[in-house]
Amino acid sequence: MPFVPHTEEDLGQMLAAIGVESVEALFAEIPGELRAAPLNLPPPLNEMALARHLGEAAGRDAGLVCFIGAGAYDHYVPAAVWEIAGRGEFYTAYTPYQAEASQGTLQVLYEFQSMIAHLTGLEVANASLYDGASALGEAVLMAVRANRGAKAPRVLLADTVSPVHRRVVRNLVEAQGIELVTLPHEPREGGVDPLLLDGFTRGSVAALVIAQPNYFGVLEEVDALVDRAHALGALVIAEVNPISLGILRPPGSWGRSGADIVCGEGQPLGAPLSSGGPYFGFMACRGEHVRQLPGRIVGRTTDQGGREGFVLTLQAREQHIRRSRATSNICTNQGLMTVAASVYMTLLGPAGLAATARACHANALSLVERLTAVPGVERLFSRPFFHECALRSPVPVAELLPWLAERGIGGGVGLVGDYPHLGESLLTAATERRTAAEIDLFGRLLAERVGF
Amino acid sequence: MPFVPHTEEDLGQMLAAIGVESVEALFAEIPGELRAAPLNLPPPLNEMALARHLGEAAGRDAGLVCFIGAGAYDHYVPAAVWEIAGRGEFYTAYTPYQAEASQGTLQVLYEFQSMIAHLTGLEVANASLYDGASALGEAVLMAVRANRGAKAPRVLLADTVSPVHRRVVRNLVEAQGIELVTLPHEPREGGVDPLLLDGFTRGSVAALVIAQPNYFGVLEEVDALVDRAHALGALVIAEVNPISLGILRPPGSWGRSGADIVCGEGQPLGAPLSSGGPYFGFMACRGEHVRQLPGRIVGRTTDQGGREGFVLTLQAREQHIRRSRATSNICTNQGLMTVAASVYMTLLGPAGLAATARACHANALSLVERLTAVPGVERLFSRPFFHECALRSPVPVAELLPWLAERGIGGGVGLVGDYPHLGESLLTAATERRTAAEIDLFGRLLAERVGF
Amino acid sequence: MVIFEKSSRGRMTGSQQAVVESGRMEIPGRFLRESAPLLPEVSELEAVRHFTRLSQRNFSVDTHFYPLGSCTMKYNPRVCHTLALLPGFSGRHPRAPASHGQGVMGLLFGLQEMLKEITGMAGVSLTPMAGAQGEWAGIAMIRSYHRERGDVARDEILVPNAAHGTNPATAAMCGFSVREIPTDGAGDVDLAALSGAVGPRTAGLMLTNPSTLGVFERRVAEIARIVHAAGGLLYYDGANLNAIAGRVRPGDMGFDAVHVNVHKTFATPHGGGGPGAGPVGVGERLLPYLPIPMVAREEEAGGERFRWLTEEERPRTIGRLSGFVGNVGVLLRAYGYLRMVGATGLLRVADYATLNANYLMARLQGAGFRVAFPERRATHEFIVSVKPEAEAYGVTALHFAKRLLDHGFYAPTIYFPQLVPECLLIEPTETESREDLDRFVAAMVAIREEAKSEPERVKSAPHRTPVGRLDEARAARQPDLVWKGPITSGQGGPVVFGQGPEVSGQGKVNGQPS
Amino acid sequence: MVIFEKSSRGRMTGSQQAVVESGRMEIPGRFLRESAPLLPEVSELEAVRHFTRLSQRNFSVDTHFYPLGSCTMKYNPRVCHTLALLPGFSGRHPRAPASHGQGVMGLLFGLQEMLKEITGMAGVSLTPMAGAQGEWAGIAMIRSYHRERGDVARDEILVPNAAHGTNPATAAMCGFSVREIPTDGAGDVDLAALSGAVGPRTAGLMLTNPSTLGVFERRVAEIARIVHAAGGLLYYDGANLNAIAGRVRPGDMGFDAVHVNVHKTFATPHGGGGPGAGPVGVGERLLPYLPIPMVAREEEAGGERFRWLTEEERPRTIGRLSGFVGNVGVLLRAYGYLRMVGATGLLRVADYATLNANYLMARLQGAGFRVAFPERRATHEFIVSVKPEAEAYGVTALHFAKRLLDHGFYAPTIYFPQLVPECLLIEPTETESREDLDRFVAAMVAIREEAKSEPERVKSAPHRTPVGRLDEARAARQPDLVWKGPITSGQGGPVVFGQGPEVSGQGKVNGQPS
Ligand SMILES: Cc1ncc(COP(=O)(O)O)c(C=O)c1O
Ligand SMILES: Cc1ncc(COP(=O)(O)O)c(C=O)c1O
Repeated sequence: MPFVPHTEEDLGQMLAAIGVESVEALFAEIPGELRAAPLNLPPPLNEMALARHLGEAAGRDAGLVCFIGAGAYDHYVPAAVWEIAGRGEFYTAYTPYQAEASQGTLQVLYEFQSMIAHLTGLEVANASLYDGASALGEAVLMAVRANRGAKAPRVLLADTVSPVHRRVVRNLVEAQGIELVTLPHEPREGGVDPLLLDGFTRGSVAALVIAQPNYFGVLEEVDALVDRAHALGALVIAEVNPISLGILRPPGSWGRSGADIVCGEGQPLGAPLSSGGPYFGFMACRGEHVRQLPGRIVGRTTDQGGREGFVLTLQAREQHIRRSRATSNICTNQGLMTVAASVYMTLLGPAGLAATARACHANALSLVERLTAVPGVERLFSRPFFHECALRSPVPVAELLPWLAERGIGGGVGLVGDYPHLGESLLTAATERRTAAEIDLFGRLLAERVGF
Repeated sequence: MPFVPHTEEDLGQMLAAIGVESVEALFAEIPGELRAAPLNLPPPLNEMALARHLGEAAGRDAGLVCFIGAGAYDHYVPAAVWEIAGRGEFYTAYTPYQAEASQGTLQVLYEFQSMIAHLTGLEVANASLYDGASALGEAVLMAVRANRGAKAPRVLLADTVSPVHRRVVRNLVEAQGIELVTLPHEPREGGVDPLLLDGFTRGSVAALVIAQPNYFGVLEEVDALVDRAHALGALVIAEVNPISLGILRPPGSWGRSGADIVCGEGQPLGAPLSSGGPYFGFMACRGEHVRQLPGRIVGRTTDQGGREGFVLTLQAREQHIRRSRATSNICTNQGLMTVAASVYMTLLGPAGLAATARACHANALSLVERLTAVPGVERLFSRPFFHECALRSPVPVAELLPWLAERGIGGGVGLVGDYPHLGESLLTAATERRTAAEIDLFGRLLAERVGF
Repeated sequence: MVIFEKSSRGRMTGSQQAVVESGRMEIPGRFLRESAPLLPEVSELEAVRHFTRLSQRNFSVDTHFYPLGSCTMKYNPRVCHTLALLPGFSGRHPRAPASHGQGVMGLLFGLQEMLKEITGMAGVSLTPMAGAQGEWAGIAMIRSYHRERGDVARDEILVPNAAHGTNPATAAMCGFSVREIPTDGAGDVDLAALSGAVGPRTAGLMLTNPSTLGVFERRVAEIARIVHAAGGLLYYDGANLNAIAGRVRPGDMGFDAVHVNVHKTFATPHGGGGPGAGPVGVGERLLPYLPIPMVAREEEAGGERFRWLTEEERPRTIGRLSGFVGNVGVLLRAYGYLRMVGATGLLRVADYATLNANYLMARLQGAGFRVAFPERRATHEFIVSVKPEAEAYGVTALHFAKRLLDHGFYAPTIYFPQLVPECLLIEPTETESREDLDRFVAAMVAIREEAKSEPERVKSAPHRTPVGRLDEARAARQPDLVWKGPITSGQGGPVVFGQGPEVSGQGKVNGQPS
Repeated sequence: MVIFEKSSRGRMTGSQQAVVESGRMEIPGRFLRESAPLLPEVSELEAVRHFTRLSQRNFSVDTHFYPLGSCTMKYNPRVCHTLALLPGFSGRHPRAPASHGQGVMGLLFGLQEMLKEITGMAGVSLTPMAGAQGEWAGIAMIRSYHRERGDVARDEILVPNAAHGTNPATAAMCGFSVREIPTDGAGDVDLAALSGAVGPRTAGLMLTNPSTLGVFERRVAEIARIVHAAGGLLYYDGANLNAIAGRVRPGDMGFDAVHVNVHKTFATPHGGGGPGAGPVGVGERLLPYLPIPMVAREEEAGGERFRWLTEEERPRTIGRLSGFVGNVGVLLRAYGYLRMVGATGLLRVADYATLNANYLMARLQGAGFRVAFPERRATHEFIVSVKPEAEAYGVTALHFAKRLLDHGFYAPTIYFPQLVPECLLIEPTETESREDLDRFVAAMVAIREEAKSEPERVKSAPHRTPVGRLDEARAARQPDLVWKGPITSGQGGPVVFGQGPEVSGQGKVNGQPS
């Protein structure tokens, strides 16, 4: 039997020490009628057979050149990232409850918080949430808690925020009586018109949620949105793509006073795509709101000898102390992914992050240029975009995408399901990994399919 | 520029500290006429581009089911082996000259030596040589040094030892005036007839070299060979496959007094096939010969406080001390591969090694049964074999092998080049990784090719 | 020294700089940042060295015995890590078409089926990203269930007072109020109190069994009857499933919903605090409400075909909990583990986890320690109370915990559950050897000896860790959560790292020598 | 505690047990072993934990500054490791057909070409498995050359007395006798002595340039003329190529054969003592003798095709040195490194390696240390002699080296080259930052201070390593090379591991804090 070290001799000696005849006797307290019949599981495999089995499965899924985005992006992950994050000392440690025996994890988390804060331009950050979507849900809950001036728990949600994220938010916050109001985008521009906010009265809105770049890849007029939201007494929650912050203005400096809470999907920072996870959510906020932050927070302190050290702190917010009055029920978060993200951000540095962001943008421009050269393919929106773009498709996207996949191209996602008024349209993205040859192949295939 | 940390400011400050104007000035002692023109190397790639480039190359070589042996075998390597051996602390350390700062490497090497000694049944072992072939060369040199009773530096080499190994031995020892005499195999049995040794007079032979299993996969009559060689006053050098020692009798107990020097190719113990390297050679010997052993040796000792610790020892044999009178010129050996091998042997343990050996043997039996079911295909030799077998081929092997490769089967190697008298024949092997389905596919393809 | 202090303006890892081939840029200046973010600027060597050395400042399962109660710190098979990172898995975009997802979906389907069998439930969704999100999904389903039946008055969730903090926190996040149920002297739920508490406001009960007190709740069937009779449903917190997997199934105990922590029972790593995964299973009644996505299998001409179930197909689902599918990479690791152990292996997991706990309890008891429930069998964990030692020598559970670090052991969970004073909740897991358990006993005895002879040494522990006892109060009072510059106090020298067990005055300490 | 002491009869890692499906066995009993070999019997967790903890007992480039002269302990890019282990590379059998080797052969061909360009040679063979085997190949080629010309009296190889031990050892293994050439006071080869030594017995000269004295042999062209005039050939030991790669080529200096240590100059790892690789390059005269296999490229209809050159095609080759091809996996790492740095990058390697060495030398000199050749420029390494300190305080090079370990630095090479008394050969490499060099200077100064005030503390160093000074004499006198049972001395407690720099009495030590 794998993984159990006991020899027959161990077993005998241990049973004797306990004073029972058999292992069975240790389960004597379990009522007999609860005992299960032998489980019907597939026969066990040794490691070699498992490797073959999973290797075959992985082989079936390989081979797409990825132009798909919609919230997860195919970035290059430097080899050192997972060589380090996969080290047993990080990989097999628990949440760092015993600080003195967990300085490695704790210091990385502190450094992670610092990087996230610096990247977003906010004052404090937590040590991760599950993923970008659930982080947005937590941000909405937090904003409602934090905004004591608001008369109602009403939150405005731009419809340019990822449709899936909006659904997750709704699922997570609905039970707490929060009202979510959707703000539509301006149909030609693909962003939310800041003037829409003038329709609300001061104090009637707890928070506004916007995304930059938004789901369409488009850049929103964040300055005006922030200023108008603040004028209403609303807090601003910004959902951002961390790679874009290599070149885009950080939410902390949007408008006159900046966004109040920033969150996002951390996947682009070193997490493999992995069919959707594990990724991580990050969250930063103004210092004044720190006691409303959900999740773990690490602080720097000193030991008895005055040496620098790190501890979990402000735990009074958390479920294991505050129980039903905690800021969130989150316990296990996505620790290891933040180790990877910290190594990733360190390896890239500010110049590398900017170069990656610029390469994504440049490749996306080439991609859009190439695809819109195909007759009938055109941009849906006029606003500038970062590394993803919504295009009108002359053929049904639900047929186009499998067709492209058969030819090795992951073309993107369709928009019509979530935005019926947009008709047949394709959301497609390019990262720094995409080459001119790949972009050209995509273009040629699209032309072939469209009939040119 | 990758990997150089200096900023412009560092550069300026450092030049100032040295008191020169430019880096160029640091090279002032190099005569101008020796300066090279700018090198013509391919343009640099960043890590992402390198990964793509090498990924494509690796992809071109993948996809053969491996029935090839001939000295390197396709064993399963448990995931933990390279997860551990690849840890930076092992991977990026130097030869452990500063013992106190290298206890990790040193202790593993001591454990490795112990495992090799226990596996071979000899008393001492070194910490690795380059590979199996060069280890055999070193063994021959060592035997000649160690056998002071022999009247001439004559060494008998069974022709069932790998032809490549024999060539390497010849290349390595020829300059030292050693005479190599080849002993032919018995044509129907595929092994060396011990009676052949009766043709030599006592004292006329310094050493006998035999392999178990031999190049044909066949088991030699090692007991009789050892006893007769010892009767001649010759030392016995045994080249062995370490996996086979999971079930085969160890050289230390061959005949009445056992082999004197044992060496072999360590690849099967956790080294990936990797087109031929890095592998490692192992070597063990009787305790009396330890001062003739080439290569690094680690010993256990104590520190000032009586704590156990490990050091490089008996260094007076080595080039950095003894210079031109050293037992070998070897310096850098194959350290990391022995870390992998130690983890491999530890994970398998005696039971696992035996199971692997038995599975190889059983699969080889199935393979031979399946292939010899094809008309015209038959075993060349009658002696029992371990996991590799020589078969007569009804079609030219030089055409058969590429044909099989096109269909995803690496069928083995031909023998005719090295043993012309054997005619069209195929040396084919099976490890524990081969499945019934793969063996059957090989059989079906062979039948198809042969015309059934 | 944090990475920012090793940073130097303009230093960088050149091999990681993307090349902007076309050089095109069409983002108007007003969207662009004016100054670079304050990220570290170091060389690749400095980065690798910094984080490698940080890793050495951790205790972990791969380096230390880690008997952290309620956390199941067992061995995490390395092969599951390497396989989950195979390019075919790690490179697959979550929204890649089904044609390029049959491999991973087939495995996830297999995991759903295995978890159904193990939990005795009618359906499983893998999407929750940790135990607490699994709880959330379970309680949300219970909420939907009552709602759809028009049973809107049910606004209370019952939780035993020994429960983990996530239980009440989850109930509250789902909009329920929480009512605590006391525990009786033997560690079981107080049935009388439970009977008194249930009623028309009862939406459900959350229960961990074996409980966090390290005992099996013997009258769980009775509890289920009481709650069900009152119209409530039962939620099973699967954090302790390791003790009984294969022997007892939550479904057979009467639970309507359950989560499992794959990062406990199914040997996926904790990663210093995640990622984990908390698949949920439900009985027939809650089946329509399971969160999506889930994998469906269809028979096809050429064989089988897998696909994601969508919201449209499952209109009564509580919906999505994450941006995509959940922690797929973690689930693949759990799949791998389950395939390696199989049904008989799983039984042995529970057997030996229980054996180890009972052995360790017996040995500690034999050595004179007070265990919380001496008349009960330990499950896979048990509680020692050092109240006697605290009273006699002033050496508390915290002090024992910190001093254990000096002996090369991670500390057990302390002060949880809160019902037992000065408690250590000890869970050895099945992957530890008898020798290590014996060493742990020796360390506990040695610490108690020291508590008598040299209590200050114990109280000021740890002494052999990279840093000494940290000032948590200062951390909370003057939060320093983000690096802004060098720490002010100049007294501290460079940090000593990665020390092992100490050689104590009298002789040997049986720590974890290599 | 060695792994055997953690072993227990019958314990095993079940997931690694092969399944013998057919159960067939046809080996007669007399060939089978009677008892199982004494290998460790531990669980997978114990194995992982044991070796993980052992790893933490090492200093390494990834954890420490490692200024080991003559060894070029630079950063080893992690990506080269992960790429060399790609299944397509790692799974390829060396005797797989050429159809399944175009990928790797193409890369090896590319490496051959790059090394030709870097060394200025006419041909390169990649097959030698380390520097010493490269030397062997070079000297064997020189031997074949003279032999084929009938020049059989040439039985002497000249070697400067500062040479690395492998040089004379190699010459002897090739059947030559070795004649040492003295070094002059400035660190250059004594030309008069050389002129006196060359003659009809001279087969060749082996030279390292920059030499192991840390200086560039300025009159190398003159040396080449002298040796060539006498009918000898010149061998270049490329261990120090890092200092001049891209600036000066051995071929242009007049060498006929050269090896490079890819595990030095081209950033492949040392692995605790290998595997490395020592490709050899030669000028036109020695071209026919290069060891095989080598990769050839052929133009084909559809593009290019690669194949191994065989003995038949190269009848004058010195033949094969290994069972297959040499250390291909190491060569792939070197290829990767070279492709990342390119020509300009390689120039910068030499530039900054030299800058770092000269800076460190200047700073140490400024701090009052004696350098061996103060009037010369350092190359990528330089020598400090602590003879003054040894005379004044009895603190030797060995003591400095051991005490540096306490400060978190691996020690420089000591007592080599043997010409300089109490020497430390210091090679910082280009991948270390100025800050680390400064810290090293501070440590050296601190040790000298301590040598004055507390010499015993320095002489008994190290104090902060996993073990204290080890008894090497005992190890050699009573060799214990193979585990047979527990070590006898019972005094030692468990070993303390992985400690970092010490906080010294007066205040800070600038070690390598994380
Ligand atoms: C009893 C119990 N319930 C629930 C949880 C929460 O699980 P998770 O941390 O995966 O969210 C834990 C985790 O420690 C636990 O021990
Ligand atoms: C100057 C010099 N020559 C030769 C060698 C031998 O190289 P290798 O260890 O790769 O065999 C070394 C290695 O230390 C060296 O420093």
